[in-house]
Amino acid sequence: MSNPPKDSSFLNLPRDLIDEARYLGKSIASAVHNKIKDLSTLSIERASLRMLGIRGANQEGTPWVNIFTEKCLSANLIENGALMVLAQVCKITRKDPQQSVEMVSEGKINLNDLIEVSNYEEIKILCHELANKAYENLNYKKKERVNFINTLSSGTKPYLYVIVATGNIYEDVKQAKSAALLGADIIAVIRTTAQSLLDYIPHGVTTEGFGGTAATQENFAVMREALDEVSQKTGRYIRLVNYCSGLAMPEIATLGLIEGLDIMVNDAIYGILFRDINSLRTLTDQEFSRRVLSFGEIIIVTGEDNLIKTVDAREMAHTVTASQIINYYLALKSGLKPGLIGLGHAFEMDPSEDDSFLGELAQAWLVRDLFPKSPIKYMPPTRYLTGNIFRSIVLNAAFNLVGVLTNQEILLLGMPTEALHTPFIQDRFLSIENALYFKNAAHSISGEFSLKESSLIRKRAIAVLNKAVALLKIINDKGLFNALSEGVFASIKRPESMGRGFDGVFTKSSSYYNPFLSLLPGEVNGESED
Amino acid sequence: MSNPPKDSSFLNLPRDLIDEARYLGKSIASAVHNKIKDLSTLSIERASLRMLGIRGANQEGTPWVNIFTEKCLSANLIENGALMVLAQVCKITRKDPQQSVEMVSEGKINLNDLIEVSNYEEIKILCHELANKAYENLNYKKKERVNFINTLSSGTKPYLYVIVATGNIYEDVKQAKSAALLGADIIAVIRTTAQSLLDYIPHGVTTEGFGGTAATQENFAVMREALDEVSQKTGRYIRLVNYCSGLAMPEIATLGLIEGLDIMVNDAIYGILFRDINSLRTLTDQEFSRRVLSFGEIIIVTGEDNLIKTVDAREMAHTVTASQIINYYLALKSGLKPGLIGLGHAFEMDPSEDDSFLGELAQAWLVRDLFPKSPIKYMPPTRYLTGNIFRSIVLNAAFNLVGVLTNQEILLLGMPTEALHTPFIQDRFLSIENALYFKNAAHSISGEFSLKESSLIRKRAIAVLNKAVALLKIINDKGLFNALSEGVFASIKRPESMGRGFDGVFTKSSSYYNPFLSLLPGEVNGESED
Amino acid sequence: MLIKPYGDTFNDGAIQISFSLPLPLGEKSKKASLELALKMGIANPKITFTQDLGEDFSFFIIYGNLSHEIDIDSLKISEVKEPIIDFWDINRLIDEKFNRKIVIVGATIGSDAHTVGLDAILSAKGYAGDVGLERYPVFQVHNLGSQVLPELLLEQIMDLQADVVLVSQVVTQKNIHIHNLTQLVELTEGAGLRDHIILICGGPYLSKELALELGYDGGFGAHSLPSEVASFIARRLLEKSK
Amino acid sequence: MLIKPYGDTFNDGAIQISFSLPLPLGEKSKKASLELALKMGIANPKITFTQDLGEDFSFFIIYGNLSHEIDIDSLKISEVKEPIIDFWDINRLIDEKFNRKIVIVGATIGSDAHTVGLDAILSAKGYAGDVGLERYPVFQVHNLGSQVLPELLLEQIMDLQADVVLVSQVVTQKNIHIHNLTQLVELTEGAGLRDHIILICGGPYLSKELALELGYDGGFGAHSLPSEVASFIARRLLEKSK
Ligand code: B12
Ligand code: B12
Ligand SMILES: Cc1ncc(COP(=O)(O)O)c(C=O)c1O
Ligand SMILES: Cc1ncc(COP(=O)(O)O)c(C=O)c1O
Repeated sequence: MSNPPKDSSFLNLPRDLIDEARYLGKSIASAVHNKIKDLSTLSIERASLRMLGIRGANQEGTPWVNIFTEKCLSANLIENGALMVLAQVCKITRKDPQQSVEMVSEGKINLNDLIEVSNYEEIKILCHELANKAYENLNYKKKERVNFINTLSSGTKPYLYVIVATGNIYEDVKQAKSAALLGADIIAVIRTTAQSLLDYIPHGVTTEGFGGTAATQENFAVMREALDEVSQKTGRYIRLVNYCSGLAMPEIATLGLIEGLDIMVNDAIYGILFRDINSLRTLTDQEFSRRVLSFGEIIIVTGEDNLIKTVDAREMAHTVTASQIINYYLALKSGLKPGLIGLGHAFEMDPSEDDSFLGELAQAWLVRDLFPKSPIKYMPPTRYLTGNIFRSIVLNAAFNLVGVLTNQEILLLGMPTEALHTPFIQDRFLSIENALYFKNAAHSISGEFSLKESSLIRKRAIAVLNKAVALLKIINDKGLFNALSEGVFASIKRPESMGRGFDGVFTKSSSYYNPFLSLLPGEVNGESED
Repeated sequence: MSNPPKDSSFLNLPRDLIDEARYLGKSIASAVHNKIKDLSTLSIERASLRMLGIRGANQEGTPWVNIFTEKCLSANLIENGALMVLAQVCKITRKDPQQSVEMVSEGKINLNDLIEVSNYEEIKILCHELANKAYENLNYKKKERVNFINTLSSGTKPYLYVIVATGNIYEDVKQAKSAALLGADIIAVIRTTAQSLLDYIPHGVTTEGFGGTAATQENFAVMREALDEVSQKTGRYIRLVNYCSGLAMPEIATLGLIEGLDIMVNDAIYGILFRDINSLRTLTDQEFSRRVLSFGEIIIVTGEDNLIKTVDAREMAHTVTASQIINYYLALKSGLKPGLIGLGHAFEMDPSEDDSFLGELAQAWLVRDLFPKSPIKYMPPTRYLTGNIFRSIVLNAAFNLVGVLTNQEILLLGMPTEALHTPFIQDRFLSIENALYFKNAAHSISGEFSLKESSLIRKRAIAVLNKAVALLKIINDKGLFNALSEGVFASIKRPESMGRGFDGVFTKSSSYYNPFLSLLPGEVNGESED
Repeated sequence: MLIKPYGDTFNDGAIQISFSLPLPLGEKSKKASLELALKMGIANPKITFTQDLGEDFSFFIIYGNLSHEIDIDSLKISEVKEPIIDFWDINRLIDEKFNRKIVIVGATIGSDAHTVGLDAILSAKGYAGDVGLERYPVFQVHNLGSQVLPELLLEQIMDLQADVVLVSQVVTQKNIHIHNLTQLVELTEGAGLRDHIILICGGPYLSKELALELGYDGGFGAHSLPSEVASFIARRLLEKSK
Repeated sequence: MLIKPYGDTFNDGAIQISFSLPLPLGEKSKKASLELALKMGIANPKITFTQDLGEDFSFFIIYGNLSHEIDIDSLKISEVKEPIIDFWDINRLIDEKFNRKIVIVGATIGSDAHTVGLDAILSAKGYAGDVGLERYPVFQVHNLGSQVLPELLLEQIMDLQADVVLVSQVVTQKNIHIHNLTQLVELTEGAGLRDHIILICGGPYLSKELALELGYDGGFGAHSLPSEVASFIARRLLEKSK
């Protein structure tokens, strides 16, 4: 999806400053990796089960994978890895994994009876076989999907990204198809509030969400089918997005892979800061999640826009840059190639400030120049929008132009009614029309200018990068975990041993085995640098 | 009002091309001047009477100045100049000019009895005295006005120009004051349809116009007073605009001078092309009008936007440039300094065309670079606007940004309801808000960039200028009058001896005398060039 | 079936309105704006934006849920659009019937100087890829241009022995178009001509309904195509000559 | 005096509306949109823009002249805004009366994670230049942050012996806020606490009217200031202790 941008060094940033930022990012990411490499989490175990194709839930809606892993936990078997337990059950019952999981979950088999994994090497081989078969299956499905995509046009950049968030998957489908027909390239289904706090994936097709629609495997499938249909109608492949975040992050990644999602909002730090999820948990989960997404060639987009939603966006712009660097090197560590790492940022400075438009240009070019091989996801103004829908359209126009001028790859379109409600069907039309105007009418604009050496935009970008490097230094010195516990981002303090989901983190025993850890892509080297 | 723009040669246009355009403009203007220098018109004579302060109308609303000049015409006295006739009447009646004009008009004195001007030299002296006194009066009032203006802030560039056009001067006043309070710098009162075809100035305060409000001396005064009041309230001097065009062009210029207008829409060719006014009539009238405006230090703004309202704006962009050159050199010939010559142009390319935004940028920079000492009046998109008010706001935002980026001095603000009706009170608010955003948030943007040598924008600007020069060559070869009769502009053919108001043109006799012709400022030299 | 506006849930009635009031911004004008919304049948009206416009005016944007609904099955669609007759058929049919050119006179009347719309219909170039009436061999078109006074147009109708008269009106402020259009009908009636000509008006703010009301044979609004006008003329001519 | 919306002439009734219909764009939906406008009391409704949205939806912009009018003299303005009590007066008055700190507990409840509005009221920094409740020496503020379940909040109210409870609700889709706010009232009533605390809610889509209806003592909508909230609290505390 990402080609190198037309002009990859518009700002002419000091080379040594960039190098320092990169060096620090790499160092921070390595330290994180070293700290988490011996950890796993309940959600990673559940995700691994889902990789095998396990699905469904009991009468109360509790997913089988949750019940199964809880039972592994109670039986003190979890540190071997849920797949090893399952393989042994399969062997005993001679049933397939789905049936085996259900049997355990329903108490037909008591894991306490297993005590420990016996016939270790044999079970390991069985385990590997199960995983390998699943992997091949998924690989085949992925290739099928790529073939399907290749029968269609891929749209032109910047891709227009709109959200649907009615709470009802069937209304979402109508709104998504309408948007696609009107010119949207990417549809994101927004999740119902606080799904990220659920330590499981809800089950089934859902029609009642608040501020969004539940992310379930079944809802993914409904939307995917609808978008495939409309893709075929328009001849343009319409990409599907959901959130890979929260306590169930690795499972969502897996479901995204299984159900053919194209892009996932996935940030290494967001859950820690904004959902008070334990830092060990999130950083362990994100590595596994990203390896899954890498396998699926699913683009991630990070969430740095959130860092400037509650503080002054001009003053704190450098935190966006620092976080992008960290996200980027963590992603490389997790096997994502630069072209799959979408860096997020936003147009959120106070629009009433003198030269704020220049500040936005500086920020947009900065991220463009720092990550020349990666897609950039540009978020529209939200916090300074009001119920004056006409003014919102003006600010969105300014945003669209900056997006086109600075070669951002993905424009998340701002809505006239941002300050009022999740989008109505006509709001998306108006936003697409707004963006399409600039996309066409200013089509070649990014190649027209050079920046004067003395320009305010350049000065501003360098100042931001300088502050970002200073922050990265602090983080590198302390280590990311300590830095988070001291509140380096958004002044929010997140101690390593507090926060949601900490009890789901465990240290892998020496007999832990999860074949996906070797099947899934690993760290990306070399290619990352330019 | 006009300071040199920050960067006067953004496009780096070929010097020889600019020089050629200037040379041709000068040559065309000289030829026009030579052709009309022995002509006068009924409207110039009426304007001269109005310069003396003559006002009022008979019961039917026919202005005294019209009746008087018609009587001069019937009595074959007009070629001496109406002021000479009036001076003689004054001498005979020992009444002041106003009373004398009324007496003649009411038939109390029969001009046929005069047969010819007797005591020529004595009358000439009297005539000069009358004019001189009037001139001194006007000069004094002008200085008073300048003093008043100097007590206030003058606003910042680009000036925001909005129209009022309710048809009712009292509604216009409300709308104008509201706009001024909300941030408008300049208020233009749009005229009722086809006032330009009236060979007189309507009389009195009026409340019923169609698509605009009658331009009358009394309406001018009502609006001026209202704007002075609101200027004092905001501390920002609010400028007043009306149209100096049509068959009564010279009289409107005079009324603008008397009533303290700041800017007048005044184009040397518009009336010929779009109102089928005779070319000799208009070109003679414009010279006198501009000398009056020059005396009043009233800025003119030309109407080249009209040239691209009915034809393809991309294809015919060079006609705008050519016409600007002609208007500019004719204006210099009429005593206007570069700082008083506002060149008009517009954002009117088909917005659905690829890179049309670049085309607009090219055009806006071209006019900016060609006339570095002059204000530029930039007209917003109109013809491609539809009843989709939300989209109109987007296009107006694009226009506002181009205006700020290219250092246009005067932005005539586009209205969301352009395709529907003359502006409602809230439309102006929304447009001002739109423009103010870009004016503040992109305040320093014009100094940030340079254009790449290979840029499409530069290529386009040079191509337009080349075509304009080619057109100017043709016009220079043929002479403007012949060129107009052959339809060089907008394919409209206007033969020299046809069109409205031709019968109001006459050759001045050797005994013609009009003291204002020596009192008013004459050709501007030297200073015009850079 | 009963339907309402839709925002994101079937029949939620979601609607947006905006207007100004001749009142300064304050509790009173806010209340007045909500009362108006309620009178319009908007349930739960919410003022999402207010702006004092100065000079005792204020502006409001309101969202709410419309309670009115429409039974779409009961809607009578005035009629099916008259189908377009093909260019060649028009020429053939008219030629067969009349064996002469049909004289068409067009003008924008009164003080109106907007010619683009009329030209779009008349000039050979046409509009939106559709050729204009001048291209039809059976039509002899006289485009009199802009700002033609109705009296003058009447003279031309008589002099040119027009079969069809096309007038354009774009400026509508204070209903000037109604005034001009009515005057023309009265003049043609006064001259005993009305029944001998096909009288058609057009313009962005005109509609067929209004045209008929004013005594015209037809009326064409925004985005009309020359071929629609040509078909209408052909159909009428043939009907009339029956 | 009777007034109507104003566009450019007194009482012209000029109004703009827009909405979508669950119908494909066509004669039927156009007609339906006009019928709705007429039902709303809009005379001369003119469709100025239509757009097919696909999937059997269409969008309309309509202008027209509202026939409804409002007698502004008959409007009852709910009441004059309670005047702001000065920062020092609040501290003095409360200190004199209670001679202890007033315990204030704040949270955004349910799954709502929007804290900016609550923080604007509570945090020392405040909002729009107006200091927050934490700055008042007589208030002891406990900001519990976001996503606090009503049950949990109840526990905290009891543990901290709160005098005043401030809850924020920003997400309103499918009326989740009504649900959450009602639940909290019921819980405090159930625990016999309701009469001992001052219960206040706030958020951009809340209003005083709605708050009272749901059983709250007060409600604060968009653009509320901490000083307004502080004054309200002081006034209520003093009234209650009488
Ligand atoms: C271009 C234009 C001008 C040009 C006109 C050039 C020319 N030679 O025509 C100029 C700059 C001269 C001009 C001037 C004025 N204009 Co003007 N102008 C416009 C503009 C931008 C576009 C109109 C246009 O060309 N549309 C394109 C054509 C193809 O569309 P159309 O006219 O709708 O025609 C189609 C149909 O309606 C139909 N049709 C039209 N006529 C006929 C006739 C027949 C017989 C048939 C069958 C069909 C038919 O078929 C056509 C093809 O589909 C509009 C705003 C807008 N965006 O619409 C304002 C607008 C029409 N103008 C307006 C005004 C007020 C004026 C002025 C009166 C302002 C002033 N006081 O100075 C002046 C004076 C002109 C005068 N004396 O009449 C107002 C009218 C408001 C109202 N409803 O009353 C508008 C809406 C702008 C505004 N918001 O204020 N204008
Ligand atoms: C910033 C923001 C966020 C941030 C929040 C960060 C944070 N820590 O608060 C982030 C990015 C996390 C976020 C997330 C979401 N958001 Co949000 N968000 C916004 C945004 C852009 C600004 C809100 C804001 O900060 N306003 C500034 C404050 C100062 O204003 P305020 O809240 O109105 O507060 C004032 C008054 O209301 C009052 N007040 C408020 N609370 C209280 C309490 C008391 C006691 C009192 C007295 C007064 C009071 O006083 C304050 C000062 O005057 C709005 C859109 C907008 N422009 O309004 C959307 C918006 C509120 N979000 C929305 C949604 C749907 C979400 C999500 C649910 C989307 C999703 N499914 O992922 C998520 C999930 C969050 C969750 N679980 O609740 C919707 C809500 C739609 C609705 N009406 O239901 C909005 C309107 C955007 C939209 N159009 O879709 N969001
Ligand atoms: C990076 C990121 N992750 C996830 C989410 C979704 O929020 P939640 O975690 O409450 O589902 C968001 C919301 O915008 C986000 O920006
Ligand atoms: C240059 C110019 N003069 C005059 C006018 C006014 O039109 P009229 O001549 O009909 O008054 C316009 C209208 O836009 C104009 O552009």
